[in-house]
Order: sequence, then C-alpha cells, then structure tokens
Amino acid sequence: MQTETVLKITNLNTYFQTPDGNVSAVCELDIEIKKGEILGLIGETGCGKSVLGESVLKVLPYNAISTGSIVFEGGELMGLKQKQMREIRGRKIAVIPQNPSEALNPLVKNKKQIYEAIDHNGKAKGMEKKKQSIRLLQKMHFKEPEKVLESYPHRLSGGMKQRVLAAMGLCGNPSLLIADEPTKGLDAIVRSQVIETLMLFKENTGTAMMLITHDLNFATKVCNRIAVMYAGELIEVGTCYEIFKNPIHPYLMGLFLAQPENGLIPIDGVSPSLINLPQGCRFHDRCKKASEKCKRFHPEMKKTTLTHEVRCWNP
Amino acid sequence: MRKFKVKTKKQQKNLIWVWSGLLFILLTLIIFSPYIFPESNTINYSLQLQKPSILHWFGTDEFGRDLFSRVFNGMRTSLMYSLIIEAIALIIGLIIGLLSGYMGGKVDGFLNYIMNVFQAFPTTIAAIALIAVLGTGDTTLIIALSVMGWVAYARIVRSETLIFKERDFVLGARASGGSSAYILGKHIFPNVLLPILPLATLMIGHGIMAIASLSFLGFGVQPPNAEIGLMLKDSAMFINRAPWLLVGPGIVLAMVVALINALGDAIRDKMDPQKQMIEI
Amino acid sequence: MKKGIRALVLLMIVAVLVTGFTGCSGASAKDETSDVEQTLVVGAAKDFKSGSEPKTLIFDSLTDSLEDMSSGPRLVTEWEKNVDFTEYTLKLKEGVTFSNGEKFNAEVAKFNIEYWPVYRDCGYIKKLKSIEVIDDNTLKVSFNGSYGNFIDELSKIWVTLPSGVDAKGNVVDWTGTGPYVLQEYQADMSATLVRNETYWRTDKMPGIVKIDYKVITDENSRVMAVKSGDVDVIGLTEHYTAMPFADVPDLQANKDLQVSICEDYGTITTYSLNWAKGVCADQNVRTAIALGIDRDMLTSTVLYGVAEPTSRYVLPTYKFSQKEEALKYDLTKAKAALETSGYKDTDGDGIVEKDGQKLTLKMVVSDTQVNRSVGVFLQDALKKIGIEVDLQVLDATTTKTALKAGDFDMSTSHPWTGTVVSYLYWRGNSSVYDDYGIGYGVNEEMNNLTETVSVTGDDKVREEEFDKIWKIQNDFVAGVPLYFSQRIFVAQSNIEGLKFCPNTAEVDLSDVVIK
Amino acid sequence: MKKIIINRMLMIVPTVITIAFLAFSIMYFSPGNPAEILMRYRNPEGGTDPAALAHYEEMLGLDDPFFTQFENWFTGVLGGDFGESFKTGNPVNEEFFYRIGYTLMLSFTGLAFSLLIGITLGFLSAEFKDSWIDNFLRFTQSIKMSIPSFWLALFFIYVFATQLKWFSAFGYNSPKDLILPGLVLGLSNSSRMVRLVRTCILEEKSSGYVYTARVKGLSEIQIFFKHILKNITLPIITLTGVSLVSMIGGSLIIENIFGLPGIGTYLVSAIVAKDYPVSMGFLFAYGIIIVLINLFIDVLYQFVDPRVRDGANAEI
Repeated sequence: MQTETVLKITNLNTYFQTPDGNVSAVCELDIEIKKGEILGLIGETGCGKSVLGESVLKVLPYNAISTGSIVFEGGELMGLKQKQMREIRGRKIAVIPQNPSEALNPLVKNKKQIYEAIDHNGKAKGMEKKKQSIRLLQKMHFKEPEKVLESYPHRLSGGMKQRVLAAMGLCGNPSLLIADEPTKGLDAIVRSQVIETLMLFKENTGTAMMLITHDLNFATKVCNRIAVMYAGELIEVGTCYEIFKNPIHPYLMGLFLAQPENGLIPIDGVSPSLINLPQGCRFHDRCKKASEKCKRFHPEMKKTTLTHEVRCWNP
Repeated sequence: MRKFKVKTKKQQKNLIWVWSGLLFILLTLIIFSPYIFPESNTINYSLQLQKPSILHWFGTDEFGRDLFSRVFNGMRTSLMYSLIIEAIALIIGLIIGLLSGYMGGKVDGFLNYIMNVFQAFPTTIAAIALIAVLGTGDTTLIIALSVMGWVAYARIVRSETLIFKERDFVLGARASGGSSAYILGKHIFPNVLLPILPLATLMIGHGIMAIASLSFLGFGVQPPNAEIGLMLKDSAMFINRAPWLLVGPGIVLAMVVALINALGDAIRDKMDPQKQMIEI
Repeated sequence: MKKGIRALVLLMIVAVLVTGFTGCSGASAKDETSDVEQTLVVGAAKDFKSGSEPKTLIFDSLTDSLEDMSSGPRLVTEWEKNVDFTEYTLKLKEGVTFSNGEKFNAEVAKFNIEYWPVYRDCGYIKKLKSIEVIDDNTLKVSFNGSYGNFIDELSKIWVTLPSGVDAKGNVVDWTGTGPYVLQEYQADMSATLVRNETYWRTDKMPGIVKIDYKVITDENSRVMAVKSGDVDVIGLTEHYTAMPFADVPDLQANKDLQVSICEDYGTITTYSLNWAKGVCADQNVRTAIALGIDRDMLTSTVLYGVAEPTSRYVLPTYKFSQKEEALKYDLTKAKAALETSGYKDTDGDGIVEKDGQKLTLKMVVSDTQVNRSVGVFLQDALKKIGIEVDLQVLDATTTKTALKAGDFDMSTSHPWTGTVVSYLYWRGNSSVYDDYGIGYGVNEEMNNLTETVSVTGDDKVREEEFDKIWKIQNDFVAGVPLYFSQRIFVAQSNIEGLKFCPNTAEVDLSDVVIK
Repeated sequence: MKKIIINRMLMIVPTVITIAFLAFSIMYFSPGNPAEILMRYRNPEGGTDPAALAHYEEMLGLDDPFFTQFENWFTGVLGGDFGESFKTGNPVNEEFFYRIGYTLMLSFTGLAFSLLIGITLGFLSAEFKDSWIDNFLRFTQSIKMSIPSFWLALFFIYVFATQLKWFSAFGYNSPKDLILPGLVLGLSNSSRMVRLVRTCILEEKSSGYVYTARVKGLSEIQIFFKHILKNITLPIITLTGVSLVSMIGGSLIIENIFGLPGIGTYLVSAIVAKDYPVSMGFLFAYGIIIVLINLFIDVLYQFVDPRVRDGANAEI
C-alpha cells in the first residue's frame, strides 16, 4: 500500500543564539510522517523535540535560526514568509500546545478564543460561529458547551482545557496534528481522558499526528511509529512494535529500564550541554557499552530493518 | 528574518568593565576632589560666567570659579550624604524587616501597617514636612530622607526572612534550642544581606537624586556647602545669561547615577539571572 | 515587520488621542493684538491683591509724591496748616465718584485717614487728636503735638470705600476712584483690569484700555516671559529690582526690548550689624566691616554693573540726605580699626584673633539669588581684612526668626525706604531685634532726633537734625549700606510712555501707548 | 466582590487616622509659636504684645493638651473644616479645592504622557528585542532615569519656551500650558513604565497562550491587540497607581518650576511661611489622595481580572 507522505523533514538544523554561545537544539534531523500515521517523538526534557515541532510551524523564538528542508504536502515550508505560514498554521497543521493550564489566555472568554480559530478557517457569521463552536465542543464530549463558551479558562479543569484546545485544532481541516506533551504533569485519570481526546481527534479527522512526549508508555499505546531523540538528534526510529519489543540503542533501553514497572532504574549521568556537544557519540559518556570508537567518531543512522533505524556503533 | 545580534557573554563582560572603569574614574574624582581640585573655591571675578573652554570644561560660575572642579566637590557632598542616608535606612530597614518577618503575627501586622502608612506619603513631600519640623539644614535632610527610605529595605528583608525562616538550617537551629536572637543574628541576617545588595546600590542613586531635588527646592543642603542640587539651583538663576552652566552639573549627576544604577542592575542580574525584577 | 509598524502607528494615534483628551482641551489663540488694541500684559512677581503697587491702579492716594519727595495735590487739592503744625485744613476734590457710583466725600476721606496709617507705617496716627468734617469737601485734622510730615504721609493713604475693608488691613471690596477697575481676579495667577471710563483726573486718563496682570513668581521666568513676548512689561509692579542683575546687560542688548533703569528711585540695600551683642558689639569691628567692603567691586562683579555702589543710607535726591559718602572702602583703615581693638593674626591663617578667639561673624541672609551672591562676595571680601564669615542662607521665615532672636552678627535688613521720616519713626528709635535685624536707635540722642524730625514742619530744623542723625549713623555703623538697587523695567519696544513714579509704590500708566 | 471592596474601604480607616495623626504631630512639634506667627500675619509691623499673644494662644487653644488639640482638629477635618490659613485667613479647604484641580490636571497629563511613552517605547523595545533599537531605547531609559526632573524641566523651558517660544515658560493660562510640565513629569516617570511594558510583553510573548494563538494562525498584530495587551493591563494598572502616587509627589517640584498654582507649590510656601493649618491640612490631603488612589487601583484590579472577579467559584 502506497501511502502519501504528509511531512518530510530533511537535514533540519535549528540553533539558538545566546550570550553563552549557540545552542544546537535540533541537528541534521531527517524524518517523515505519512498520512493517517501517528508518529511519537520521544526524548527527555531539553532534547529538542518541542523545538522540532516549533521549527515545522516556524514559531521559534526570535534568536533561533533553522536550516534544512521541511516539505509539507509537497510544498517547501522553509522559505515561506510568516504571512504564508499563517495560512498553514491552524488550517493545515493543527497544534495541541503543551501545558493546557497556561495555553489559554486567562483574561479572554473561551468563546472568543475558539472564535479566533474559527475565523482563521473562513468567515463564519455570528450565530453560525457559535453553532460551530458548540458542535466542536460536543465532538470533544462536552456536556454543557454553552457554559464553557461563556466562561473564562480558569473555570475549566486541566483536561477540559485540553479538550477546548483540541476543539480549536479540529475546526480547520488539518492534515497534520502536532500534540506537544499532551500528558505532561497529568494524573492517571486525566491522562486517560487525553488519550481519549486524541483518539477522538483521530476518529474525527483521520489526520496524521506528531505526538511529542517524554512518556514512553503513552507513546507505545497510541503511536504507529516512534522516533527517539537525544541531545538534538534522532537516535532510533521504528514502528511501535519494533521499538517496544526490540529497542537497540542503549539510551532507549535505559529509558525502558527507567519505567516504573521495570524497577525505576535511572540512566547514570546527564545529557550533554547543547552548546558544547561532545565529540563522538553524544551518549558515549553515559553508555555502558561505549567503546573507543564511540568516543571518537559520531555514528550515523543505520537501517537494521526496513522500518527500523538506529544511530549506534554497537547495536 | 529580522537581523539582530546577540551580545556574547564576553562582550557583556567587556561592557561591564567599561562601565566600572568609568564609574571608578568618576568616583575617584569625586572622592578626592578636595585634593585634585584644591582651587575650586577660589574667586576670580575676571572669569565671571565664562563659556565652556579648554581651561574650564563646564565654564565658570558667577564668581569665576571653575564649574568642572566644583561639580565634583558638589557630587562629593551628595554621594557622602546619600551613603549616610542609605546606611541609616538600611539599618532601620534590616531591624524592622527581620523583626516583622521573623516574629510574624501581630508584630508583623503592626509593622506592615506602619510601612503602608509610610508609603502613603510621597518621599519628597514627607521629607519636606519633616524638614519643616526639624528646621532646614544638612543634618535634618539626612534624617528626613533616612526616615522615609527604610521601608523599601524593610519590605525586601521581611520577604527574605519569611523564606529563610522555613529553611532547614533555621528549623534545625530552632529545634536544637537556639534563641530567636541567635537564629536571627547567626542564620537569617547573613542570608538576607545578599538579596538587598542590588537594592542598596540602586538606592544610592535614588538618594543622590532626592538630595539634589530637595536642595534645589531650598530644603536640602545649605550654602556655602557645595552640593549638586544647590549648584543647579544657582545655575538655574543664570539660565538666560549662561544656560551652559546647567549642562555640566546635569551630565555628571546623570552619569554617576546612571552608572550606579547600571552597577545595581548588573549585580542583580548576576545574583538572579532568571528574575527580571521590575523595581518599583 | 511592516504590520508591526502599522500597529505601532495605530498605538501612537490612540495614545495621542488619550493625551489630547486629558491634556489640551481647547488651546485658544488670542495673540492677535491688532495695532490699535491697547491691552497691556504685565508680568508681576506677586499676587495681584497682596502687593501695594497693583492697588495704586485701582485706588487713588490723597496726595501725590513729587520728584523731590515733596507733596503735590491729588484727592486733597489744597491744604493749610497752622504755625506749629498741630492743625491742618484739607480741601478735597469735588465731584469724584467711586467706580460703583458712590460719592467720595469728607466722611470717606476721614475714614481712610484714620484706617490706613497703621498698615502703611504712617507716624501721624500716634499724634492724631481728631478729624472734623467741616463740610462735604473740607476736613480739619488736629494733632496732640506738632506733626510736620502729615501731608507727605497722606500720599501713602489709599482711598477705599469705608465698607470695603476688613479689620485686619485687607481690602475686601476692590472699588476705588482710580484709573482702573478690577474685572477678574484669580489668586496667585492673574487679574484683568479695565479702564475706569469715568476717571476724574481727565488729564491722567490712561491710554491703555485693558491690563492683563499675570503672576510669574520666579524672576527667571519673568525674564523669559518678556523675552518670548508672553508679557509686555516686567518690573513695573515691583518697587525693587525684579529681575536678576545678571540678565540686565543681556536684555539691554536685545533689540526687541527696551530696558529702563531708574537712577532716581529704588532702594539701598543695607545690611544690619548686631551692635547689641556678639563680636559686632565692638565699634571697631563694625567700622572695619563698613570700610572693608569694596562696593565698586561688588556692583561691577556680582551685580553686573547694574546696581550703583553707595555707602549712603538715603539717595542724594532726598532733600536731607547725607552731604557726602562717609564709609568708603579703605582696606588700611579697616585693618587698622581691627588692630585698635586688639585683633591680630597670630597664627598666620589670614584670620585675626583676640585672646585666642578667631574673629568669626555669623552672617544670616534670606535665600534669594542676589543675597547669596552678595553673601559669598562679602565672605570673600571680609576674609581679606581677616574676618571669617560663617554664611547662613536661610528661607525667609527662618531668617526672620533668627533675626528676631538676635541670633546673628550681620544680616540682610530693610532699606531706608518710603518716606525717610516714616522709616525713622519705625526703626530709627528702636533698639530691639525685629524681622530685619536690629533698629537704628543706638542712643538717646538718636531717639530724640527721630522724634524731632517727624514732628517738625520746618525744613531748616530738619536739615540740622538730619545732619546730626547722619553723623551718629556714620560713626556708630549700626548698618552697612552697600548698593543702590534701582527700579528697572523691561518692556517690548513697541510700548511707549512707560515711566517711573516718584511715589515708590505707584504705577502710572497715564502716558503709555502701544504702537 | 462587594465584600472585598467594602473590606478594603474599612481597612483604610485606621490608615486615615494615622495619617491625620502624623500630619498633625509633624506640625505640632514644629518649632515656633503658632500664635506668634498668626499674630505677625495679622499685624505685620506690630510688636510682640504679651496680652495680644495670650489672646491668640487662647483662640488657637494652644494651652490644651496634645490629644485634645488633635481631637479638635481631626473632628473639624472630618466635618470638612480644616481651619483657616494664617496667611490669608481663607478656609484651608477652599484654598485646597481651588488648587487641587491644577495638581490633578498636571498629574493626569503626566500620566497620559507616561503611558503613551511607556507603552510605545516598551512595545518597540520588546518587538525589536536585542536589536539596536532596543539597545538604544534601554540606554536612553537608564540615562533618563538618572536625570532629575527639575533639570529636565529647566532644559525644556530653555529649549521650548525661551528658544523656540512654542510654550509659555510660566504659569497657567490655557490647557496648553500643561503640556510642557506634563511632558517633564511623564518623561521622568516613564522609564519604569517602558521597562515594565518591555518585560511584560516579552514575558507574555513566551507564554503558553501566545504560543496557542500563534499556532492557531493569528498574526503578531492580532496577538498583541487581542491577547497581550489585555494581559499586560494588569501590571500596567498596578504601576499606573504607583506612578500616579509618585507623580503627585513629583508634581510639587514641577509646579514650583512652572509656576502652576497647584497644591504642591502652595504646600511648600505654607511650610516655609509656617502656615500651620494649611500645612497640616494639605499634608493630610496628600495622604488621603494617595490612599484613595491605591484603593481605586485595588478595586479596579478586581474588575479587570476575571479570576479575582469570580472569586473562589468552583470549576464548571
């Protein structure tokens, strides 16, 4: 079955200029997402996975510079102006931002914030707008959508906020959804709600998704394919099954071992600074299998199966 | 993409060096002005109200005295008084802030209330009123500004004390039976000193400005003492005839205060780079 | 970023609108003075109601003060006096009405003669026996003893409505017989006066139809106001130099302005010496101070050659003034005087000592620019004869408190102004501390002479007595005259006919025309 | 919310009493005998007649103990009677109401300028963060913060009144005369506003909801006006209150230099002239105005922030 590629990223580099030097958040990254696929992007905080999402959308901070190629539905995004990018954001690519408790403006009624998204996707008139909002909220399983519309965000719980945000993402007809840390800091009940939300979203649109998370369990539950990032670069990409059953990279194995059900064994050491990246493999000083080669030379992505790639000298 | 240039740490550091150097030169000139410019009080009527020249960078005043050297003499008084005022305010603020934060309860409530009342009066107006009670003079100026200045310190000390009060080492000291005075003096006091350092630096600049303002109104330093506000008051009298007399003192005053403020900002950033504090 | 700029412009427009609403709701343009519009804008130092000069625009005085400080007729047209100056018969002008239509008559005049002297330093009130209304236009005034200065002092009496004043010397109803009528008044800010079209002195009917009186308390601002053309004239409503001396040369050079310096009228700035206690109780110290000040230097430097140096108490234009200047600058004599009293510089620091005590003067001056400058000058000058000066510049009230307590050695004081006789009557026979230092009643003889000159009407006697007074003052040096501060006004050059008036407080606009 | 407001209002009652007490005692302990000062005003050239002095002393109730005097004065104040000025004999509250208008006009003009300058420059500085515009603006702000307002006032007078003759240098004739002093006041108080607006905008720009708005496809302009502006209002309101207080304090110097007949000028001259009733009354009034401004800001805050407005209402 030949599936259409929604997003193809080639050789993406993104770095920030800071007083301390350049911070390379994303390094020579290649990845693609196919239609209807859910790609999980996994890594610890600060590994550059959110920056990847921001690079795609071109909503990076002012001191960031990114190079490479991002092809979305056959069109190159890299050279586009902000104005052109706005045509894509919210319409073609929807985002569920991380940290729902801060992702809604506390001083603006929910109604208005949803209307903004609707307005961006064509000009619905007054009553129509409200009807559409209610429909969207109902799709997201809200029982009293009117009440939600008329209130301010602080009256909503974390999970409700997330659903409101998802509703906003829904209002266009996105071919790609980027969900940034949708489960971060949520308790078990809410987390299952979120999973439900995402599933709802998928049912409603059938869109491709990029799921940025540090939660391995969550990712393996929902994703088709998983990409693991470490210190700004991809280290392992594979189908969910491959990653779960056959992790190759020592870092990924470490991650599995650090899961609560496996005994919470932490990986020694800390991630390298993104300003002064080590020579050789970026993981070598934390790696038990590290050899002399690992210290000297930087490994490239290697295919182990058709769908499984890994960046390691000693797989 | 917008063009911009992020200053590297090194560039920032260099800038700080430039500022510090400038401030150091100015402070040296100010502190040692009686020795560097011993002739600053010499009257020479043949040089009355001269325009700025190579010999007299800021011009000369109505008595033919060189304004450049007099400005540093004047700044010396301002700086000295400001330091005295800040020292007094700091001590009062420390004591009250520590008490208020540590004792809590009714004591805190009362002291907080007092601080609120003090903040209800604008400094200039309250200082003038106090000077009215105590009579115009240099000493009363210092007293008045100290009395109005401690609240800012007390507030910060209080909030810091509240934080440190709950720290392990303080709780531990208390659990092992340390007296309140001991805990305050030995454990909390040294820790609150550092957070007030940036404020203290900024307040020196504020003090200089406040002294200058009051002197300008005639409530501050009294002649024949040279002080920058007083000097500007004199210069203002010649605004029609010799407007340049206002320029020199103004520039030096602004430079010194700006550099002191920059130093305060730098200290603050150094101590707490995350917090972009907006001082009020 | 183009949008950003557009947004910014929008933001600024909004902000400008906000400012517009709060800031300037209707700035009007009213500067269109046509050639014929005779409106004079006066920049004044004081509130309209608190100065004495503005009052003369609304109220007439009973007599006029002439060039030689003698008296001329005004509302009192004729007077007769008996030989020993105990009885005066005053003829009043007929048919004069107040601007509200009320009549001016003998009753009104009587009220004013009785009411005002207390507030106007007129000595006659102390001798006044009775005032008798003979008819509507005739008054007979009798005194307990002879009082020769009466007619001169009548020039200081304003004619107000008897119902127009309160018990404290304040005018409450500003209705007068004078050339102008008060139309509008705002405390500390402004006043508008219009010409009294029924003014009784038809020969003195002013050409200026309307006066805008603007209060500008700061002297520098007044100078700026006249330079920028905001006001037509400054210095007109003050009887002292109402602008910084430093600005006068600059103003004289300005082609758009005319500067008039009055050589004949003004005040002599005199410093008081505390002769009753402290270091200045020593006659020689006082003499040394008076002789040790180079007044020519003083006026040519810190007073910018505008003020005239003088060591007289009273201007030579006064009939009975000193015949010559006595206390002229003489450094050697000044030093000698100090040595006579045993002051010598023994430690070589330039300051003289006696019994190990340095000779230090506490000089108290009230805080004005001129006082401060002169203070620094004196400090420098007296140092040259070995006297150290502790200069204290205090605000007006504190100065008065210090002076009244006798807490000074040398201080700013009150000039011998007004009619000299009234001044003598006020401070000439007083030996106590007051707001202006200490009086000139240095001995019994001085007190007697003061009494004599006030009561006598005989010029000959006065001249003799005054000579004795000057002798005492010159020898005793209870005060140090320094310089003559002229009245100066600065006006736009298109204004003609501005002049000074012999009566210190009077503003005479009768000849003024705006071209 | 009503409860909160009423609570705040009740809380100022003791503050008001304390302010009154301070204002009164400052003047009470001021050196000099009020009776003598009053007497001198009433009869400038008169001597110190002990009988008359005793009469004045009795009239002013100077023999009463401190607290009786305070009580008398304060009950008068509560009834709107601040006594009469020694100097002019006019009721103090009349003098006050005649002048307060000018001070408020000046302060609000200053505030308008300060907001105008603060928001514009703060916006620019944030929008062009770290560019030369930002660096230049920040540099000038820090210099401006170090220039005393009176110097700025003299400079402006020299340039705009004496040299360019755009404005008159002194006094109040038309609302136009408020521009220069208002600008000085606004400028010398705007630095904090610029800083605040800059930091707030930057902070808001990196906040979650702005990110949401961005990914929703809103333009930066829409984001600024629809989202950021609303959120920086709260800190701006707080600073506006602080600014207004410092402007009312700062107006004193500006009024003096520009010769505006506001309460600042009058208070200074009253203090110099030892006009006790005026000094006490005006000091008290200053305190009250400031307390009221703070109260107003507090209440305004309640209205603007829906989180506070709703109080502890439960989630839907």
